[in-house]
Amino acid sequence: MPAAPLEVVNLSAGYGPTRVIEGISFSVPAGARLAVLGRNGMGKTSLFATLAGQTRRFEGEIRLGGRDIAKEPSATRARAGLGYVPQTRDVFPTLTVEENLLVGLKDRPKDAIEEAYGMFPRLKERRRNLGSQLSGGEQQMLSTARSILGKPNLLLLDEPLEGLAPVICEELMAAFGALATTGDMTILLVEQRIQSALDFADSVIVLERGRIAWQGTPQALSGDQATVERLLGVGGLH
Amino acid sequence: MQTVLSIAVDALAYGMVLFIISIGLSVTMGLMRVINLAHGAFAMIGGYFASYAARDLGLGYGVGVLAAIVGTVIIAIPVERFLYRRIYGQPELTQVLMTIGITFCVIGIANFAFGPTLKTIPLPQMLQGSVDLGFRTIATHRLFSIVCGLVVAGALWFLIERTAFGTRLRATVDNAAMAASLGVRTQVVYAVSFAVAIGLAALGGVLGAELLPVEPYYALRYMVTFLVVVSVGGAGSIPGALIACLLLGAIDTTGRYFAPEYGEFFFYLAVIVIVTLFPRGLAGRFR
Amino acid sequence: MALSTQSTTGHGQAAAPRRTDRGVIGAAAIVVFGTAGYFVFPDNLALLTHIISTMLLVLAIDLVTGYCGVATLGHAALFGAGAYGAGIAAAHFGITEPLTMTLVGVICGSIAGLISGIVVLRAHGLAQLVLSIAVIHLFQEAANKASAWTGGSDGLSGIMPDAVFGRFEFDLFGQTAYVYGVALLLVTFVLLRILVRSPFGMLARGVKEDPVRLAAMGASVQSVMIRMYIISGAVAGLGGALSAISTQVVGLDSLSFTLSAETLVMLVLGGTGSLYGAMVGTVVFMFFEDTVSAANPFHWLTIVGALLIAVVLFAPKGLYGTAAAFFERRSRAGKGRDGA
Amino acid sequence: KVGVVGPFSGPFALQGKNFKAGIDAFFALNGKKVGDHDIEVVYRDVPTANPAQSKSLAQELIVREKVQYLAGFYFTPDAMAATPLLQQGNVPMVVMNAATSAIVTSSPYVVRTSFTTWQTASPIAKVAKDAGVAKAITLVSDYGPGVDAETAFKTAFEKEGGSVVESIRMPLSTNDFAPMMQRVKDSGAQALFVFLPSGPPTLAFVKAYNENGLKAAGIKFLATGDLTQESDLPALGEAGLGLTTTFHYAVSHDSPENKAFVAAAEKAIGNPAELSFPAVGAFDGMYVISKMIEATNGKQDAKNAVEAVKGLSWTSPRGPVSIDPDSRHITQNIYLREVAKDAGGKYYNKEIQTFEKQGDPGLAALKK
Amino acid sequence: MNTLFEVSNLKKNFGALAVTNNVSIGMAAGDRLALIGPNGAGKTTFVNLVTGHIKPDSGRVTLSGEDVTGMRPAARVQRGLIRSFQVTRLFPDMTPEEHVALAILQRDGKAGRMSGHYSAKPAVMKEVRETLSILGLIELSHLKVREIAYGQQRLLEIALAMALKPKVLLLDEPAAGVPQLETTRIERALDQLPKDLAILMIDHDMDLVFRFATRVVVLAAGTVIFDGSPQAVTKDQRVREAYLGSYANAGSAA
Ligand SMILES: Nc1ncnc2c1ncn2[C@@H]1O[C@H](COP(=O)(O)OP(=O)(O)OP(=O)(O)O)[C@@H](O)[C@H]1O
Ligand SMILES: Nc1ncnc2c1ncn2[C@@H]1O[C@H](COP(=O)(O)OP(=O)(O)OP(=O)(O)O)[C@@H](O)[C@H]1O
Ligand SMILES: [Mg+2]
Ligand SMILES: [Mg+2]
Repeated sequence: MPAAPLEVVNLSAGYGPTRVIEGISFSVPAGARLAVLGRNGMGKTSLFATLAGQTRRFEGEIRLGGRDIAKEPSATRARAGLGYVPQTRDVFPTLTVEENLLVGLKDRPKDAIEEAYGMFPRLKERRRNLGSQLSGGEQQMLSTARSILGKPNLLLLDEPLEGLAPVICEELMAAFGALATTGDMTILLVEQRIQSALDFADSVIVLERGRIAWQGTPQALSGDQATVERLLGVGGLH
Repeated sequence: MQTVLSIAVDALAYGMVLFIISIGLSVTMGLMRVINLAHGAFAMIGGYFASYAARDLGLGYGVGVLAAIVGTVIIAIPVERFLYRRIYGQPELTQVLMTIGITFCVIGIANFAFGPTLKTIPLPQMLQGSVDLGFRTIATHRLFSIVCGLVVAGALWFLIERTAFGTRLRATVDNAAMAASLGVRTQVVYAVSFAVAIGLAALGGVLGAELLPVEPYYALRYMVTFLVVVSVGGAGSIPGALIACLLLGAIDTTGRYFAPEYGEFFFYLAVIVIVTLFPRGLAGRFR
Repeated sequence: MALSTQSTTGHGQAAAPRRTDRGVIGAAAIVVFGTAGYFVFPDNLALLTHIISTMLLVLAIDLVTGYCGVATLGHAALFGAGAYGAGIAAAHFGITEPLTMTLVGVICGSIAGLISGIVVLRAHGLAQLVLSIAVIHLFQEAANKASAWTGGSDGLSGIMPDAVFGRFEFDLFGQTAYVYGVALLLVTFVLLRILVRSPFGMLARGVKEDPVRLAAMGASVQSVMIRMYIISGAVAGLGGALSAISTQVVGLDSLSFTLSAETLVMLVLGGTGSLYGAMVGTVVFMFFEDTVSAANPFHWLTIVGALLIAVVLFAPKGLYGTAAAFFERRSRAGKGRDGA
Repeated sequence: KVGVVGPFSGPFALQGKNFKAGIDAFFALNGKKVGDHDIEVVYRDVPTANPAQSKSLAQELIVREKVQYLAGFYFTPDAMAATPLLQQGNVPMVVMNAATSAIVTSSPYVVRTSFTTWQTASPIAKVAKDAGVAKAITLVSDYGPGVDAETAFKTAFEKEGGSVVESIRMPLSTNDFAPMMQRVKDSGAQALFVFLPSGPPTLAFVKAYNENGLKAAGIKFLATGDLTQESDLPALGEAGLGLTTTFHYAVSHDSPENKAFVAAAEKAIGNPAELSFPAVGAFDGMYVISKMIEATNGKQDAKNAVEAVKGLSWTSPRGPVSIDPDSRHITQNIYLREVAKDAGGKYYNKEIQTFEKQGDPGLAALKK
Repeated sequence: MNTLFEVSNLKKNFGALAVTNNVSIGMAAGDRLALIGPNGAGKTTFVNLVTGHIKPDSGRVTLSGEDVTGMRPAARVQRGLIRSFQVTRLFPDMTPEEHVALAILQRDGKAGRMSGHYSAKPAVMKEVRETLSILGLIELSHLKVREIAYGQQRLLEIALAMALKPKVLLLDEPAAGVPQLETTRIERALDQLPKDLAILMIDHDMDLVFRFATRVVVLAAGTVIFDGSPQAVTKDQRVREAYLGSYANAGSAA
């Protein structure tokens, strides 16, 4: 599947009666790379979960490749090409590494699996391990590999670098970059390693209490020390 | 020696009957993570169907078995759609409440519709009578249950461990939201598994009816036995359930032979010992 | 009916002082409904006393299930131990003073609690449930076998408690038994209320929510659970003793799986993890059962089944739990967006 | 006004249904009126043996419903639990089933119109002896009535000169009897005496008896009628044919009284196949109560009511019966029956021998 | 050097996999040690072995000279060996305030009391508030943990460790999921702890590691491949290849 454009219009969502996403609108063209930043608890995860259909949506539209998927269940969205790597990784604990990779696939393409192992050799070594017996970083790799295998046209990555060794981070970011540049995927990324995120993205939005508080290019954000401090925390960029 | 052999035969026969009735429960409890106390109720419904088809309509045993499985699954579809779907992933105690409620209703309705008397399922000529093993005789239908049990165990193991459907089912149970996000239609997966489990319940109800006759209270009477067998084996594990049934069958049978008045004691003491040694069920060792 | 009106006072988020108020309100409610029961159903006191003794058992289950997260289908063992303890004391040892009998019941219940705690806590989850089932069957088998002491399946009769304080006879109309029961319930409620709010109560909730985290805080999970089992045994034993004193017979059913399961259902019906839930569940279930089975003794099981299903569908946290959550949400929605 | 306590739901609901059928049959045949008093019946449900519940329901019946008679009681502990209330409540109790000898001793206001396990189990010992059995084995469920049956049979059989080689007590929850059958074989007994509560296990037991080759080996099957109660016979089918039991009542009993009773009771119960022995206990219970009402002219007077029926004798559907003045228990004929198939393919208990005017040997044993 | 905490020859195999292969590490009071290494190197397993959550195949763990190898986790905690979890382990239905209060009461041996409520104890409440405000959680103190964002739960993990007043503190990726710019909160919190306490921190955020550590241990495939100063580690060829990558060049400048 070629990359698909994403358009979000006036999206609100939340848990029970509480709203944590309020009237968010943005659009990204096919093959774009968007970084979503914000401090803890600002609604980044909730935004992604809403796009993936795991959090209750109150109102708004989500158009993937022109089709409104806002009312579809998660499975349909996934089949329409939406891939989601959740922050909590959500590896299936009682399945082996290999079975974890197979869940989303219709048949059992050996080469696709090999490709994933090529990306993360560590996973190949541990292919018979149960999900619950993986180290934190291995779980992170598995979760990412599992989503990429399905060849989505839109990939949501919620803190994919958390817990990964610096070498692997570099390799992974390079791989994501390659996926986007070949036009295979549109990528949305939440990341706490802000520098990595800015290096990767071609546009940025910053969330504050469930709303978009800033929007622009990575360069503009890097240059705007005041905004960075206000929205992303003290300390500033190194 | 004869005694030992004799006990072994009895234990095997009893264990396999237990297995064939409880294996469906192992699927719901272990794989779907639903404490389905209404399992016996579905087995009983199967029994009623078979009894009606084979005895009252005189259609024969084979048709009876088929009618039981198909009929029970058809009844189970709306029950799954409107009741079970609400309790997947809920806390265990909520599931207990719901499934006990269902059991009560089924008992009440069965009592009303069929009356409180025992219902039998006439065996075909082939399965009647006994086979002489040389040192003793054994009922033919028990041999039949042993064979059926082994076939079911094999087929089920293959379905769960070796097919894509099995992988999806286990993934869905581990984390339904994430499975859905990978494109798995979780509701379909659940519905199909439930149908399989219920079909097995019905089959077990029919095959086991010679030992556990069908009557309205069937649904509650054997609930504890099923529950114990499944958990001792390790819910969701086919080999585990098989071993548990054979082991508990052996303990029970031996206890009954040598000290029937303390039969219960032996059985439950054994359960305590096994569970303490294998808190995750016997299959904890094998998986 | 009855105590369910309590739910209007909310749950959870309230600040500490309000919680104390709720305890007082709860105690007051017991007094009010206790008195009301006496005057509104003067002919039904036997049933009401039966409800109170069952309620004590349900509270006991709540302590381990609702607060510690131990799934049990064998708690009647503790109740039965209390009942047989009090009964045997009276029938075989001539201890017929009701307060002493009650005390014997409480002690026997605690001991049974200790024993079943030691067994049941060897496993988790489903395996634990099965251990509890094994325990109750062993207790029942033992009582059946010791028929010289327990009367076996014929039941233990010949329990003739003295008058309370030498003045109030246990008579046909069951007034004394009822008042005695309400008093015991009140005392128990107040003590348990203090217990569940105490640091120990927090430890117990910790056990339920994440035992590994609790151990990483330096608390011994096993010891918390065993202590809770003993306390639970005391409460259940109290219920058993009350039952033995008021009905003057003890049957094997008081040690049965059926009673264990039924009381667990009552607890879940009311809502786990709250003393009110336990009490509401018992009252609703038993009144419902009594009314429906008197109205139609032949088909009441169907109706009770339908009730249970309806509760799961429309009040998934139990009657009290759902009502409490509803009011909490309403009061919170008023306050607007939380957190961040 | 009569309060009836019995199992109207749960695993024993069938027996409760029979209580009601017996009572309704009584009304159908004799009307609801005694003199100018209407009999009103209030039912209360105790699904399984539960003395505490039984007691509080009995209390409720007396205090709230103001019943003048308590009746029913399928299980012994339930009856025992309620007896302490009788004196204080000034209410007689008519036991329509519970079969432990001791109940009548627990209160002078108890009258029983059913049977005792001793009463039905003793005669079969003689049957066994007459059939030339010298060594027998007993298998009983491990609970009160089972133990009663075991001692009753043993006492009677040994008195006849036979010997019981082994006595096996089985847990109530047993559903696979194959191992016991093996033991019976190994014991070398010529006959087995069995007592089980009526219900599913009886079916499994009889099947095990046939399938494990005991029938073929010629080991005689002896039991009380609980094992071949009419409502279980269709389920037993062929397997049941030829089983011999002793009991106080068979639905097939040939007498005009019984024909009338069965017709009325079958109508009351709906499905004729469900009719079984508790109905006759209830029927005669109502007869006794009607006599009590007559004697006290509808006033609540337990002492005189009970006095009035002591020594009462009448012809019940089961045959001639009387109330023993000392024990207040029913004296009746016990029949030896064999399961047979009638012309219509229906299974029934065929009476083949009568032991007349049997009292309750259990009470005598109790006094010793 | 007076060793406060000593691990010697620790070994653990999962099947054929040697996750911890003869690891020995000693720490003195005041040590600030970073344990780094590739994913799956066995760092978390090491912590689990030390705290007793997993039983080692062989080896010894001593704390202040006392052998604690065979003790239950809770007993080690009572002796001051405290850890945080890589994947948060909290009580979902309790509030942050209750978490910290419970930790304090437990530390003081008062958690077994069967009466009274922590909010009635001013000393406890004061400490609770202080701890929560250091980590910026004070506004959330009455929310249930299940309702707060994951990053905030991570901070609460650290609050708990602090409240237990450790002698030896083992932090498993405390900064994972916390925005890079907010890790300062964690550092400030650690600064508040007594200086004579030994801290071992696992993290993949090299900026944090180098700001924090006075000593670095590198674990790879269950074996210690480096033990030395932060300056030296960036120069070690094996560590650079196996773990640091290009960070070694950029990082040392930071
Ligand atoms: N299950 C839930 N129930 C109620 N509120 C929730 C729930 N999950 C999150 N929230 C609230 O929603 C808000 C946004 O949370 P979210 O997890 O989306 O933040 P985030 O930006 O991803 O934070 P982080 O960087 O910590 O991952 C927070 O205030 C949180 O308290
Ligand atoms: N119970 C287990 N059974 C089998 N293998 C296991 C088990 N637990 C952990 N492992 C394996 O042991 C290795 C070490 O795991 P550990 O969690 O200690 O790594 P780590 O160094 O903490 O990695 P990370 O930085 O990714 O968190 C991993 O490869 C993991 O797959
Ligand atoms: Mg997030
Ligand atoms: Mg780790």
